[in-house]
Amino acid sequence: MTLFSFSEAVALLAAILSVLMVGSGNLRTNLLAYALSTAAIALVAGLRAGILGESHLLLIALAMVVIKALWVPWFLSRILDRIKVYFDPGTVLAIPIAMHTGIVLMGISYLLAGRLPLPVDGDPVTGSTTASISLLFTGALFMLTRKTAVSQVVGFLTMENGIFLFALTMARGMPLIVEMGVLLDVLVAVMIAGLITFKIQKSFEHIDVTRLTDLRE
Amino acid sequence: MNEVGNLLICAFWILLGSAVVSAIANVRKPSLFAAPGLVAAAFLGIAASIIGFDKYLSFSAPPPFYLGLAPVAFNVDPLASFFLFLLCLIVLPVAVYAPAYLEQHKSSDGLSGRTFWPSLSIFVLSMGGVILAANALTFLLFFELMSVSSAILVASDIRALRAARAVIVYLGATRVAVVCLAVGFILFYLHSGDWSFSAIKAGDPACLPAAVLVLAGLAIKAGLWPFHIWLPYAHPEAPAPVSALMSGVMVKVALYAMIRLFFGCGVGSASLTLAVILVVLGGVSALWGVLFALVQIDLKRLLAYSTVENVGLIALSLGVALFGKVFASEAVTAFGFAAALYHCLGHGIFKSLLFLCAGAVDSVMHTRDLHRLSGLKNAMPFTMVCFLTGAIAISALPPLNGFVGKWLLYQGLLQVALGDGGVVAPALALAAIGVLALVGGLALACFSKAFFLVFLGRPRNRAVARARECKASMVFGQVFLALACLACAVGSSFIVSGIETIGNVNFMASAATACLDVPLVICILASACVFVYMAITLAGRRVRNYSTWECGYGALSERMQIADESFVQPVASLFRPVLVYKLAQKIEGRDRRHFPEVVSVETSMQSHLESRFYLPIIHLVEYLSNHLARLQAGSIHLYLLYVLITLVFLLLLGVYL
Amino acid sequence: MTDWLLFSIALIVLPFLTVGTIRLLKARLQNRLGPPLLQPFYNFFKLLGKEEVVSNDASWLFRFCAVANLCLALFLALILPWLSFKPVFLIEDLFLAIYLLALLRFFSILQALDAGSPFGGFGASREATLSLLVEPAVVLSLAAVAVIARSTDLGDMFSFARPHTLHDLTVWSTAGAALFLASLAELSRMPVDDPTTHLELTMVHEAMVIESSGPNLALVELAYALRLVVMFGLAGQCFIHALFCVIHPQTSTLAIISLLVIFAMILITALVETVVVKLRWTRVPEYVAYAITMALLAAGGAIMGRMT
Amino acid sequence: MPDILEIDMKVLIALIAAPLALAVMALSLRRIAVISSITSLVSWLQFGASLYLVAPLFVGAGSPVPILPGFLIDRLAGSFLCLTTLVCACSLTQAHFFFRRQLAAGAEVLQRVRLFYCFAVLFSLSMQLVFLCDNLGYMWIAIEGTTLLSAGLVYHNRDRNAVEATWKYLIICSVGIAFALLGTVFLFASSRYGAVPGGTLEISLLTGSAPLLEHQLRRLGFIFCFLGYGTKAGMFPLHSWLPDAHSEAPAPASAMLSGALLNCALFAIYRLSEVSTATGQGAFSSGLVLWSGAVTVLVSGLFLVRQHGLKRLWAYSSIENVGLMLVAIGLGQAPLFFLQALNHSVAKVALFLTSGSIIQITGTKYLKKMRGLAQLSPLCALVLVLAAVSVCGLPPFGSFIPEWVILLSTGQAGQWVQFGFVVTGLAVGFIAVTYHVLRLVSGSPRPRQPLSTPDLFVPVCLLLISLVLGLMIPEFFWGGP
Repeated sequence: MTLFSFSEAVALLAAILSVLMVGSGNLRTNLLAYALSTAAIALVAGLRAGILGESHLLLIALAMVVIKALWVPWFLSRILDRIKVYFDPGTVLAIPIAMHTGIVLMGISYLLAGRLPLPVDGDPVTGSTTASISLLFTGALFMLTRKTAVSQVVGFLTMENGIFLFALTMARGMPLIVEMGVLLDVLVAVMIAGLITFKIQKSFEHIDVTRLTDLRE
Repeated sequence: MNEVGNLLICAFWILLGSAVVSAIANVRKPSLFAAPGLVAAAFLGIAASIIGFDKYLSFSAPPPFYLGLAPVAFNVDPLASFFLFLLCLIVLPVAVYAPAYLEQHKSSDGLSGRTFWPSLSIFVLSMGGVILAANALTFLLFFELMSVSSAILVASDIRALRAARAVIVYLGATRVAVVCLAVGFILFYLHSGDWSFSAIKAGDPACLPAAVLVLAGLAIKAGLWPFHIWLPYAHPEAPAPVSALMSGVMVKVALYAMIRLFFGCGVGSASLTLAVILVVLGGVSALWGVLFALVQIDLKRLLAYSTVENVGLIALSLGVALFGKVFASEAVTAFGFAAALYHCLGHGIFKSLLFLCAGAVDSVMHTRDLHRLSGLKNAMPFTMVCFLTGAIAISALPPLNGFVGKWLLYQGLLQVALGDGGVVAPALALAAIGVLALVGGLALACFSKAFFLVFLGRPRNRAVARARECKASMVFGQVFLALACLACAVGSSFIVSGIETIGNVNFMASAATACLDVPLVICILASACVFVYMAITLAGRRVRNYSTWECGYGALSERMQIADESFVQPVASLFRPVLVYKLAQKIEGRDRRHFPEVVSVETSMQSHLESRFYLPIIHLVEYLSNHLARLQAGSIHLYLLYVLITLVFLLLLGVYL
Repeated sequence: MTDWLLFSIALIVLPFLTVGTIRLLKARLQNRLGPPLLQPFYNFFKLLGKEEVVSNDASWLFRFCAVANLCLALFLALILPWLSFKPVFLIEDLFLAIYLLALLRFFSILQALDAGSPFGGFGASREATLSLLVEPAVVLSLAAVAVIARSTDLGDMFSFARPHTLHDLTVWSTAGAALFLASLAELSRMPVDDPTTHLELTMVHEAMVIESSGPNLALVELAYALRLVVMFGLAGQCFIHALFCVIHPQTSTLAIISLLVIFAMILITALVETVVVKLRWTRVPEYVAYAITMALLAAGGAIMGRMT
Repeated sequence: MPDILEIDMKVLIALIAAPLALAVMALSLRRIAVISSITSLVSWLQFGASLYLVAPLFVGAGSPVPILPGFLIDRLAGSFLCLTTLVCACSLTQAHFFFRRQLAAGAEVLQRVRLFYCFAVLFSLSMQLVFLCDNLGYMWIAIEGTTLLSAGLVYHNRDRNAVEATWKYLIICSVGIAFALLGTVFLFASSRYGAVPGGTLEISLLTGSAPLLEHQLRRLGFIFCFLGYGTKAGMFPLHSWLPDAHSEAPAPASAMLSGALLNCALFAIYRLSEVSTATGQGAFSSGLVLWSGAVTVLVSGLFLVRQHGLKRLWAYSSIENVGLMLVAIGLGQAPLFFLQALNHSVAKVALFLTSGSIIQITGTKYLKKMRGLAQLSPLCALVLVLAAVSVCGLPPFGSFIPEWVILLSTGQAGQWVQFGFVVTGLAVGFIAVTYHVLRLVSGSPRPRQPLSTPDLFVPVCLLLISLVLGLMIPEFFWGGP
């Protein structure tokens, strides 16, 4: 097994971890699964850095581990502790069904990935492409089926991971500053979202976003 | 720049200046600035239109002013001069009348007080602009300005929700009109590549959709059936001077645009369709308008519906003239054209007169409800004579100008019947003559009703005893217009020959009008009346005053007079299907046949057009809006789902297109 | 000059005579003795000499309208070709005549309403309704005549110098019928209005003039009589023209015929008023429909005539 | 004339640095009056500076001027830069009056106002950066930055509605923008297939080598970016966050959101559609933009019929205008797009600022409870009516001309269905706005006395600008259709 195929496997592992994340109603478990999946993607980035010899990828992988895999889950779990909400108050779609849907979506991702043109470098990247599309789907699924504000943030971050992985695969050589900027934006977004989650709990005494329907026509 | 241009520019600045000054100056009476400004501008306009009557000029605004695609350009030609003259002629008495009216009407405080005068100046200015506009964009600029300023004027009594409703209906109708006009002008532009009116070939068969759209837009503004619904809402709510201007001039401006676009160089093979549309819409609106006018109980609403009638007559005349153009029949064109323009002038004068009279009554009695008015004959003698003049004129009775206009139309129709247009055109023309006769009879009934309910009979309302004639300036406005009615009739052959110069048509109509010789009729009738009156009074018989005949039962109560509904009931029940006329009687009591305790009769009517045509459209929009609003249900999951669905949709499009 | 003289005599005599004749004929048909033939004439002068009572609520319009109506009726008599020997007047326009008639109605309606009497009000309401029903019939039938004459000058339209073809026969006769039927309604005769009942509330004309008295009433009655004879004469002229399409009598004969036709109409009116009952008000439109149908026939005939 | 124009870097740096300094000042100074006066003064200076910067572009040949790698300024960007600074200057000036009244009425907390100024100046900075970016990545970062910073403005009131609106705004826009990032990645990938070795995100390079871009990836990239920035612009059916956010933010912030932020997203869409057009296969993308614009106009017109909040009403009207601008972009007419944006921003800012005063006067934001404004404050009612008229595109105000030209161009392009959509949407929208405004103005007022006096200096000035724009726009502005 070459290093490259190992990185492909890790990418798929990240996708599978995120599908598993859909299978839990416990918010802290979700965060853990998310953190592991992000770490896996960071690992993919690191491996790619090794394979391609692009040192700035290593930097990105490092930043990712620190910010997205460590700080964000920590920050969110602290918020969970503060507001004392640990479980989703009931999902829109039953949890097992959501997870199975995730698996099906992964299959669809595989089909879609096959349709994309190969990258110019010629490496067979079906695995990581599948993983990234699947991560996108899973994130969207998570956002759509979960009711708490924190789950939505996690879903959004999962989608972001998918995009990152995709950029890593398809668009090798994205400028470092862009990647860093994106990371910064994500960081700020999570901070703001966390603050607002806190505020939602204070104002509404729940963080169930399906019940935020005062503003409507 | 010649003197006409200078006069017009002068008038423009005076109007703009008085608008700005009356808006900004923090004085008790903004009318002190605005009314003299309007009068001065009207004089300048009259001078310009008389001097410029036989001139063809064009000028445009200086360079920094530009409407994006076309300059702000104006054109002076005989047709425009004619309508400018009409505008200024009406503005003059209205400007004199308005200050006293507003003072008496107590609507000069709050928003209305501050906006009335600036809006009035802008309104007059924009009507002038529409008349002089030389290209589509200038036209629309002033057209919208005219609509908005008049809407603000209609909303003068903004506290009343009725006024708000009127403005909504009015602006809605105007918007649809502008949309039609805009689309039509754009289509014209795509054909000709030029925004100026002189390039528009409305008769070109390729431009037929554009021409029909423009016609529809103008018909909405003119208040032709079935687009007239805004008129009876907007006119009653506006202050009387504004109603006078709207009804007397503004609807004419739309008709003016029809003449400008469809007559000039625009006659072609497609003009026949336009002529048919005009004739049919004109005929129907004449009948419809006068029928609804007859059954109205609000004096100004009645006048508004009568405007629909008269606009119909003018459109009918235009259709006839267009027929003449299409079939190259000089006599038909001459009579039709003369009828249209003469009636524009005539109706402008007498409808303004009637609105001013109605305003005078309103300002004295504080009601326009015909149920609560009557017996003002002794309190307001001048207003009564002026209203009578207007009523005679608008019922097309000789010897006033209304008659001359209708006479020309009859002659035009007869010329169609005499001409060689197969069987259909003459038959239609004779049918139209029949309809006109019916319209004449209805108008007579309508205005005799309006006149007697306001002025004749015994007072129904105690306020009548306290009523006094309105202020001298208001009387002046009315008398001026009444005399204008008479002058217009006396000088009819002169005016008609002027109209023929405008239309560049055969001088047949003026010759015929000269033969009709209205002055002679007036002289004979007047002298005969004087003679008979002298004969009767000089005989010196005693005249004894006594109570009205009450069958010997003692004093009649003032309610024992014929009321509005009972007067029109025979006619209304004749036209029951059109008016959706219903009469609900209620007689209650233990022995209800002999000792009724409660007796009430209520009549109701409505317009099928509103209930069956316009309301469903509004309901459709509301239905769509309600259902769309469900999309915005507040759930963030739903919103996210929309994003994803859109994504999938776009991806499918991207893959398969 | 002679025709002016003759015409003046006819203008003065005929109105009174017509009303008197109708009354006399009606009385005789109903086996009554009836008033003298010249009773309307006597009445006129008697009324002129009487004191006039005017309502407290009436305005100057009340007396003005009576005067104006008489003048209008006289003017109409001058311009409408109701006698074949009527001399040419200055203005003889068709639509002017029709609308002067309308003006006359307008004034009579105002007069009826001025005092605020309930009777006057009902009369006026009915008069207005009748007039708008009758108007299309009158206008259409005369317009049809104008079409075949190719002119709206009444003198030209009713000129015997113009060639009369057989085609015009239908137009003239139907126009005449329409005018006659319309004038019965217009002038408030049976079957639309019964001028002899005792209840004014059911009437049109009598209800309208209920407030008039003395000289005022005299003027009103004279104006009415003039209108009556002029309308009958006009309808009669149409029939004479119809006749003229077939035979061509002398001018002097025509003069006598025109008088005879008026008499015939008087006779018919008297007969109708004896035989027929008054229609219910709601059924009046059905009656007027006949007049309008006749007018439409005339119009149709005129257009067909143009074709051939 | 020099071939490449020089941009005065000092002024540019000052332009960028000023907001940062202001933000620090807002957090450190104590007195709100000082903060607000300095901020409004500096914002006007910024407007002047941007005019000074951009003026050379309009004098010369007008070729784009590179500033730094990845940053570039051309005529369109320069125009939008000036517009954005103008909108921010007006809003911040009005904010001075607005918060003074709020504080006087005791409806405001000092700390929040301070934060408001901090967020507002940073927000304005990030909006200005959007127009200077030549790099899709930078542009993405700047636009996401505007989302995050303006979330602070929407959050300003901190009540339940504000929290809800902020949450929706943040999540939906972030998801949308995430798709835009994906689209950016696709575009980058598409450039690696021969167009630019190693790939590029520079828009000028992408446009220059457009025909060589990998077709399928480019199209996917366009779709994702369009979806993302369309969400940010409030295109139907992605507009769901917009009425909430615009109505819950304080009036000056609403004005900035509506008058400046929407332009940023639309500018990004315009840049992308430029790239698509340059490939020579732009029919799909321009058709897509045109259609979505037309549908947006129609639907928002219908949405306007049933409204309950004053600022929500104007928010939907903004969506309608976004639709119009999309149509202009779809027709490929940059000057027309800018003209529409300019007129809309000027009128809408006036309207939102006036609405802020109206809400202060009547003490409610619900249309149902607002009655008789004509009695409460005649001047305010008049300004509201005129501003509404101006927004609806009636002459003599400015919006009339771009709307007219948009219709004309749609007709010239032969797109009659879209033409019908736009015309119907505009007519229905106008009638609906008229209805609501008249209901607001007429009737007898609920609170007998106005709760506050309006500050209408800024709106009146903006209306005058709109008037001038309506009467004095020469044809060369868009080079003739």
